[in-house]
Amino acid sequence: MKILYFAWLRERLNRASDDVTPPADVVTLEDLVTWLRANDESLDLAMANPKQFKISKNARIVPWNTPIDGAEEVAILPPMTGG
Amino acid sequence: MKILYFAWLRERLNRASDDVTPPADVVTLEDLVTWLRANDESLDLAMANPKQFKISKNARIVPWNTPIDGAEEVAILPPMTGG
Amino acid sequence: MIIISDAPFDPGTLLNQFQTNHPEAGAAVTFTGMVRSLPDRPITALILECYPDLAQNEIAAIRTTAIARFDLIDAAILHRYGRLVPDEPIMQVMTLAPHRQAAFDGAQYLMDYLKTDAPFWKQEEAAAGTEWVEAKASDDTARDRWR
Amino acid sequence: MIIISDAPFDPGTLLNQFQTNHPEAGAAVTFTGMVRSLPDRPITALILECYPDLAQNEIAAIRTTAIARFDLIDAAILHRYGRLVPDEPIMQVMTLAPHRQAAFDGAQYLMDYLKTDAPFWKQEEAAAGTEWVEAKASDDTARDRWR
Repeated sequence: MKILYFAWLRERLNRASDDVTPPADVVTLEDLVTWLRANDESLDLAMANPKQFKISKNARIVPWNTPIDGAEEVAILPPMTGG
Repeated sequence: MKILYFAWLRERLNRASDDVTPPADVVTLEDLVTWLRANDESLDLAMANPKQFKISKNARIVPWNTPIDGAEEVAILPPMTGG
Repeated sequence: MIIISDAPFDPGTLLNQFQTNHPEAGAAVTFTGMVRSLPDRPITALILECYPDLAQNEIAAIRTTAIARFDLIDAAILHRYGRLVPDEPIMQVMTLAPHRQAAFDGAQYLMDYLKTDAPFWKQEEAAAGTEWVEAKASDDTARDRWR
Repeated sequence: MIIISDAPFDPGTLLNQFQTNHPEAGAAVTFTGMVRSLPDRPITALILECYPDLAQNEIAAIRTTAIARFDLIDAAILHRYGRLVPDEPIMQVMTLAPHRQAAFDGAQYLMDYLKTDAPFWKQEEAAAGTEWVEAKASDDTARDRWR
């Protein structure tokens, strides 16, 4: 599964993406982020205020409790500033 | 003094303007319209619902109780439908 | 800029002229009004009557108030009169502001006041004849929300 | 029409293409967002990062909802990414409706949702360096008024 990082999150991590294979007990996107943070101190620090992020699955924004369900691409999205 | 009529009021009266010299006791624009209506049955009928009209003095919309005070051009304005 | 004219205008050209060279502006809102003709009630033209001197004065006053009230960087109004055919632009209002809400509010304010206080009168020309467009009470309501 | 692109665009040309050939439309509202640079805090550029696949999908969803909610005849959104200099247009939203209030409401709705739900991130480039623009709580408030 591909994890994408954008904007200042990408800069803080010094990379735009990861390829990961989460264990079977990681069921929802929220579980996935918890698992990613447990394995990566910089991500854990950068996401100290997790409520501000949105999450997308296969290029659609979805609720955090959405099942991963074979997602190919998950993105962690800092607050957006377009428009 | 020139009195201008617009839109359906102009059509009903079959003219776009009048030149009038009101008597001295005609002080405000409201007095002026009362005097004009008293002297013109078609205008009186057309203005049966006077509240719907606006009035202008020297090309500025003003309240009905504005003194005539040597106005050169007064216009009686049916409800506007621009924009 | 205020233009009261019987000549056609190009909405896009007007917009581009209006919004260039203002690096302090972050937002521009443009309203364009067009001649409608519906399939079940087609018209051949819209004929607009105008009192040009009064239009110029009232629109200038509305514009000055809108600029002060919403801190606009600029505002422009163009309104046509004469005979216009379906799909032709009738008028355009444009506002320029630092941020979007002021630009939107300023444009709506200008439109709401123009509808009730700018001396234009529309006549619809159809196969059956020509009829004056009636003023809408909802236009007074829209204007009164700014009081 | 939805365009997500790093190419410059011409606001007026876009407006003219959008509003032609719709005789049932009486009102068009256009919002244009531009790169600001203030005298007391000048920037040399605005750099926009984007997640294009997500932008396309989310903007399409917002557009469909806006058309249904406000009975719009059409709606179009163009958003740029990449490096833009002061005064350049960043994005444009256009709505077409029978009457003015729906066109205004539709454009404001689209803008409010784009601000919070479209995956773009701005960076200001100035003499002192480059900084990410912070999201504004007021943008969430503006969006939430439509709920």
